[in-house]
Amino acid sequence: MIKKVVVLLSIIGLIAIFMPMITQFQERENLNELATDYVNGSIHELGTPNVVTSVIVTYRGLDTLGEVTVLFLATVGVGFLLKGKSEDKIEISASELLETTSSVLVAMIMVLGIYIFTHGHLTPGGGFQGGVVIASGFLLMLLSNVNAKMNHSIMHFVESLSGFAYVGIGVTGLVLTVGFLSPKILPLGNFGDLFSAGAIPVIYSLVGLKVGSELTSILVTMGGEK
Amino acid sequence: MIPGIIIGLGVIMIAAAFAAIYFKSLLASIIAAGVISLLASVIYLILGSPDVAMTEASIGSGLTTVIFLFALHRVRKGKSDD
Amino acid sequence: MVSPIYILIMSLAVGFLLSIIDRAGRKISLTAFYGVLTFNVVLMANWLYRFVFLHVPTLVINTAGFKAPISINLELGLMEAFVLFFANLSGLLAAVYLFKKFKETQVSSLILYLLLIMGANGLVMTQDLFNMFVFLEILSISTFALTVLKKSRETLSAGFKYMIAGGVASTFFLLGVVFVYYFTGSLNLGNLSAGSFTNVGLVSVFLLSIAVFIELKPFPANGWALDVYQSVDSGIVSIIAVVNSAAIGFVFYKIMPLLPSEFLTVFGIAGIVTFLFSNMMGLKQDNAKRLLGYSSIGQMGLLLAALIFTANVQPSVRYLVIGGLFLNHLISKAGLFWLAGIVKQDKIKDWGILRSRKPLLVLFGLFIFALSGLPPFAGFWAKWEFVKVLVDAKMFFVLTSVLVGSLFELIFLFRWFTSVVKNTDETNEQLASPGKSKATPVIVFGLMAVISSFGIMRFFYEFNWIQVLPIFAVLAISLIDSLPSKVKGFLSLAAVAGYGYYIYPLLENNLQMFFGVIFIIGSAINIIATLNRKNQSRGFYGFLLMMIFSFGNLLIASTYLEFFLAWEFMTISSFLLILRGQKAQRASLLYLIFSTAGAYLIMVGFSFAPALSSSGGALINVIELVNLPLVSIIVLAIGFMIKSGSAGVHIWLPEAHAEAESDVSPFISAILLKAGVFGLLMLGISYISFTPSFDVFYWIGWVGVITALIGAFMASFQEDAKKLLAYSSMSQVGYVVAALAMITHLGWVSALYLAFNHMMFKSALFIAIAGVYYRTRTRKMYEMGGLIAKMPLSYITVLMSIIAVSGVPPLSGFGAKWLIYTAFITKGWYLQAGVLFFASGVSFLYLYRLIHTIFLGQLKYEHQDIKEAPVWFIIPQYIFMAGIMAISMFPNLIIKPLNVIAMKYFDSSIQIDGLTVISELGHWNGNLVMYVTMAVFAIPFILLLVLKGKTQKVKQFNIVYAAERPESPQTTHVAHNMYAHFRKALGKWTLPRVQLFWDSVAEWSHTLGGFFRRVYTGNGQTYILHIVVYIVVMYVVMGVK
Amino acid sequence: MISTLILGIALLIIGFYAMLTQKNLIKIVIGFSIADTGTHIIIVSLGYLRGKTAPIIDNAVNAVNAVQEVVDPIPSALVLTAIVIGLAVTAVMLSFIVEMYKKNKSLSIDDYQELKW
Amino acid sequence: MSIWLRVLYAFISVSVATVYGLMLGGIVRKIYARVHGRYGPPVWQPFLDIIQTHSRRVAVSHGNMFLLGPVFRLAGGLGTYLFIPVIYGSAVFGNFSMAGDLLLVMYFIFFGQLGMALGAGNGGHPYSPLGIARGLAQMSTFEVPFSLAVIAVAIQYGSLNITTIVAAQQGGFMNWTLFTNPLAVIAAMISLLGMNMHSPFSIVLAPQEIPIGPPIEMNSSFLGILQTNRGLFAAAKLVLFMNLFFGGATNLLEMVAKTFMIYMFSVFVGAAYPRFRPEQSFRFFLKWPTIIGVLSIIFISYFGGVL
Repeated sequence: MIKKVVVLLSIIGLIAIFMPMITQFQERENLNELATDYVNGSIHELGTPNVVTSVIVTYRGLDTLGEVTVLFLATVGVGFLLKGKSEDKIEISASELLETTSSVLVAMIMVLGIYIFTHGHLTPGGGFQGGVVIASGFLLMLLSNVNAKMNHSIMHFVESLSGFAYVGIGVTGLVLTVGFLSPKILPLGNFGDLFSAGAIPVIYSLVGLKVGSELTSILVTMGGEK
Repeated sequence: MIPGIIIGLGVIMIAAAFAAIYFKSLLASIIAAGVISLLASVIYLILGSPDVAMTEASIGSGLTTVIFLFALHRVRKGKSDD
Repeated sequence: MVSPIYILIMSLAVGFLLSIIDRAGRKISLTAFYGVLTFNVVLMANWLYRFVFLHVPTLVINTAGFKAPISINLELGLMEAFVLFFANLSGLLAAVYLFKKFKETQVSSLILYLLLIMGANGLVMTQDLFNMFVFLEILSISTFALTVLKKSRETLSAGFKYMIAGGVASTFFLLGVVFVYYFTGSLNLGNLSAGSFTNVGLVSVFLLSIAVFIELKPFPANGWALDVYQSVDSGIVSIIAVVNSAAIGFVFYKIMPLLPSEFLTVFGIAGIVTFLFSNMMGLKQDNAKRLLGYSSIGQMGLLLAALIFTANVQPSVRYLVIGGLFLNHLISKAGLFWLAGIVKQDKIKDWGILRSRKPLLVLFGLFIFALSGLPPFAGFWAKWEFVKVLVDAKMFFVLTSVLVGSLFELIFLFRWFTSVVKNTDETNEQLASPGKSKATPVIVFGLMAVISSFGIMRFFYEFNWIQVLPIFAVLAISLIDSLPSKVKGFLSLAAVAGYGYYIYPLLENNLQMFFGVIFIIGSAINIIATLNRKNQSRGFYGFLLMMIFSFGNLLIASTYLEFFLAWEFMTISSFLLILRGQKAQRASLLYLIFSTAGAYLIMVGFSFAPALSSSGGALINVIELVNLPLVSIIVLAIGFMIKSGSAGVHIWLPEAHAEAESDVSPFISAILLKAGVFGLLMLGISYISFTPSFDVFYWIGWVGVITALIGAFMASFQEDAKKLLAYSSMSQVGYVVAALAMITHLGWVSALYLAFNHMMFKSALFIAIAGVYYRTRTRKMYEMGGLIAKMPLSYITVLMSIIAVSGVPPLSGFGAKWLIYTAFITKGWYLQAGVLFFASGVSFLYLYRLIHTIFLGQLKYEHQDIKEAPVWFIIPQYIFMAGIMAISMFPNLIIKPLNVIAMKYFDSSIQIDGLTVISELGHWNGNLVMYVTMAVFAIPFILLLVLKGKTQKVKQFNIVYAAERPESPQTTHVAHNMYAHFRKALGKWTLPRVQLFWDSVAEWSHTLGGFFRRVYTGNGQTYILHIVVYIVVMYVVMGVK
Repeated sequence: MISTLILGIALLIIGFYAMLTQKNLIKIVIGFSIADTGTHIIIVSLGYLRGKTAPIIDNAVNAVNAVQEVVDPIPSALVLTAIVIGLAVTAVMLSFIVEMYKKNKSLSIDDYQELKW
Repeated sequence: MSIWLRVLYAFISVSVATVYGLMLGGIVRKIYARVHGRYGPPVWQPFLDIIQTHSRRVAVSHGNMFLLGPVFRLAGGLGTYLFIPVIYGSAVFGNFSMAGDLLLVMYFIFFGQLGMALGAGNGGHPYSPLGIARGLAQMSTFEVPFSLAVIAVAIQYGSLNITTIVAAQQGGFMNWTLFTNPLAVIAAMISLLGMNMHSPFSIVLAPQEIPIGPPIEMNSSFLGILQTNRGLFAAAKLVLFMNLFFGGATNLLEMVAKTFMIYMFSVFVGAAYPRFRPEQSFRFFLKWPTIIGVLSIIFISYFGGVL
């Protein structure tokens, strides 16, 4: 009983904490200085139409590297915790039809995923979204029980190497003294082209691969695949 | 127009949130939580953040739900072992 | 120079690849893993070197080819490098510690570990708030996963609680970060300041800071952390306690400039509250790792408070306080957690097994000492400076909490230490060899503790080598500890002589010279008694020399800090000496607790002193304190009176004297107590030129006389010979304190006279009793009796000493009485004099009891074949006897110099006319008294010899006993409860009220600790509730609008 | 936008409410996840500028006066990261639960209080 | 004054005091006997006793300390006496008072008691330490009012020098401490009862419980010396009291008269009251006499002694 009252009070307290934010909320009318710099910089300096992408990949590239690392850690952590001892798989009996269609579907999904992350600098979406799409392809594969074994090892390599390559690109920036994770190691190209915006598409692709493989790993581990 | 949509979505989301809390079935709770995320992505779209919307839709409502379901499955599996 | 960003790069690159590398064999992956960790350490060491010695400017690393705030930037300055060097070092060593585990488990653990360390590095260096969030998550997730390195029900549930708490905290952190962005348009710390936030904007910094604060485990929202500390593998826990805490603590340090000062004050107080309460709750804890958990949490609270409250002091002091506390916590906590993993015993009481591995025991002691903030370890210096800062800022609540909390911590740590050293449960279990990988990190950190202490002394203070001589004495003796104890004894004697020769010219003031005689010569003579030791007595002489040198260093201290350092060394060494006694666990602990409390008071008192620079401030004219404010005098007086065993704070005294080894007790009674007297005299000197609104010394005088009376009474009711002597010492020092409290010429002459006298007769008595104990193996007086026939030489010593104690002419004791009463009456302290008369009457009771029950009455059967005490005991006794005889015959030998000493401060109140001392009230010619006494003694003696005719010496039981032969010596020897009638007469006045008072204080704090720790229900949900409630309460307290 | 801000805060608090009241471990994590979603909505709401569109230069947004036409890209970027991190944390929490269940066969948080005081 | 002359004077002084003291003892026994309705021994009985004890052929000894006990005792008596100036202005009875003041005398009293206690302890008889324990405890309590009285006297006369104190009381009995500071005298006189160990404070010797207590094992010459001391010591104490409180004496007669009166006081009190139990005795001294002593100090220091 007392606990309930305390819970209630603490919830009221939380509401009180956020209340001033609501009552005194002023919707902003204009971009602040930093955002303005980003929008301008993205267009003029980095040649990246999708400003969010340039922020993610370039301006806040370290965050993204960290984010990929967090996901990687989750993968490793989940694997470490579950140790894959559990032998049971999710038992969904796959019909032949499902198997066949799913293989085709998986291939299509993969292509979609790759499209999303390679076009991250041009259109909405990017490495993360693309990666998830790829992972969902693998999820489908997992559920329909197609070629699961073969993929696992490849996943591992893709995961490790894409991460390594990501770091490698960052270091290249350092070596070329344009700065860690700078996209300027590659030429800018034409604004709006697929191969433009410096190394942004490359980085985002690597992020896509990395995220895709990481998420797949998580799914595989959680799903009970050995 | 837009505020109307948002309020509508908001009401559904909050309802889903309570549903997620109070549903007896964990499966239903997980689905309800997934619905929240899905609707959130619509809100992001309205708020001019298609990138976020895509991410939320795929990760928040998609993958997260799947992982929840996997975990639930594992737990259920363990339960039937006893 | 390699940029520190390579730490991130290397860790990530290797981390990502490690699972592939591992396929080529664990050896290779381990090599890469340790390679990176070592790389981190080396890199940071290099940067630290550059910052400290080359004074390079703070390094700013921009990323993505843009300058901040456009892009995320990292910074590496002195502070960062310092924290990161030690964090990485701990990381490396903990990894070495976990070597066996890492060899066996999945490669995942290596990856998690590596990225954990990387996360900590990133967290410390990054200047971007959101980036901080990312690194925080990296750190957290890897830690969460690693908590189950040892998978069990406990670790899983603890880990889950940890995750939920961490999740809640990071949610708030994220919100805070975004709100900050919303209000300021920036995420870069370089662009933000406390001024950026007003009104509703304060919510943003509130959320940000409270989230970090929650991660730092404030009381009471920290139950999850304790569970983690208790259950998780020692290697990982050491990382959580050290690396995680350091990194997150540093985040707090970085966001501090964003916070308004009201927030900071509240956080500071919350930190202090955490420190106080976790240590209080630690009192009741018996699980070793959980205890360390309480201590860790407390230390972090203290560190936070220090961060906040030192914000406005000069950088060098701030660095010392924060750096010292940090380093101390890091080294000793990691070391202790590692030891916990080696010992593998949950319960503290089972740690006695550590005794089977002496080197580990030594390391254990080292860490315990360091953690308790004892010198020379880093925590000591930090605490010293911190107290000064708090006093300057007049933050007395904080100050009190810091000191009380520290005392609690010291209590539970040393209860642990003493139980490990002294635990009497005979377990023949041997502690399994920890193996190289587990032992190395502990040893390295043990060395670090020592090196860091010397580092601090070297960089922040200018000490003469003599000030650290006490430590070197221990080290030197430990090198030759395998020699027979006699050799070491003679070497020690030589060392003391050499030391005396060295400091002799430094004792410019007569008062110093006088105490020099007591401290050094007195000690030297007492060392002779220790030559009787047969066994090797490992460690004994080291600590003995440490103590003696500290006595001397007290005298030659030229700054407050030097004095205090010597004081603390004295406390430590005497504690360790007392601890050597067979059943001395409780006694030594009690001694240490009281001494430390006293030391804290002294520290506070010194902090009040004006013109105290960070290097310790000067004691002008070597021993004179100048211009102390009243509060400082009061506090210092209490501190010194604890050491001199004044009534009310004396309860350590009887036990410590009694339980110490019998050749150690003379040092404690005869010399150690005088250190307190010396301190009080120093105070007295500063008091002369001071006219306070409140006459402190008047009350000290009362305490002194009450002490004299209580001591005498308590002594009369003891059955234990050494306890009796202990209370007697208390009583006698009470006289001294009362006399010097008069602040008059005669008062001081008498105080010093008695102090000197007491040194001689109490040494002799303790050594004599040591001899008796050596032969009879008992301290219970009723188990002895009639020993006069067997040990006549000891008897003579005791006889002469008790005459000297009681003040019966013609021996020197009368001089003391004569001087004291004259002084009291001249001063006008009549009632005090009355009490002293009473005390002096009562002292006959215990003196007679001592000599009668041991030497007179009936000899016990089991003592029929006993021999005289060994010659090593007899020699010092007779040296002291010779001294007593000399000043009895020629009191002017001592009164003249004392007169001169006191004349430095007062006009002389006595005239010395030939051999007669003339006071305002009367006169005394000790020489003539002696001759008259000799004559009146000799005449009847000769008369008796002439008149008595034939003497028949009869056998033991041939007495006029109703014509019966007594059954046994026991029934005929009046000894047990000898003054029962007196006790009955005094009724409830004899209740040990002081003891009862302190017992109940102890009980209250335990009960309180037990009460508060009930908040830790073990339920993860309750812990979330704690966090939420804590946040809400802090919100209300801070008054965010 | 204020309505979404309120919605976000509401979800955040409902999430906390769930964490504080639900005994089932999975529901606690669901609560955490709801709170997370709420947080994300809050962040995006704060980055929204009235009547402006996504910060992507295409047919709808002109490169020349983009600054006047787009919403703040930074909160979007932050949320993106936060969502991924949220997933990671959720995954680890759930695997903890799976293991805890394996050891103790219970999903009630009340059954995990062996460590206390 | 040459040292030998001084020794000679001291010898005379001691002899007189010893004889006087012993006779006092005899008189007291006589008085007691008369009060009890007996004839009683002759007043010179103590002298006979001493001769009798010394003429025992064999002295039974329990050890060296046993042997020295009586010596200490007598030395204590002698010393105490010798440090008191007995007759004001007299060279013969001036003794060795230049060696020290009142404090010396007060502490020298213990010399003999301590030695005696040790000797008795060496005897090995349980009653000795029992008696001594009682005696010491009682001594510690009656010293309280006595020392308070001494302090009051010291305050009053600004001196602890006995000669000075006596000098200040010269010129008429109204100058005696008895009248200038009566509270102190009351306190001191009550302690005298304890000091003399007469009933009701005779717990130390208490014949019924611990037959004569400390000296129980003493025999022959040992006892003789003790008896000698008993006379001398009694005289010394009385002289001290006379000096402090009753104006001292300028001649032998005055001394005898005054000390006799003081002695009679304790004798009569002793004859009138039954013996206390030890704890009663201790409590008694710590109550009223102590309070009176404190009051005397307060009066003397705040009101200059005028009641």
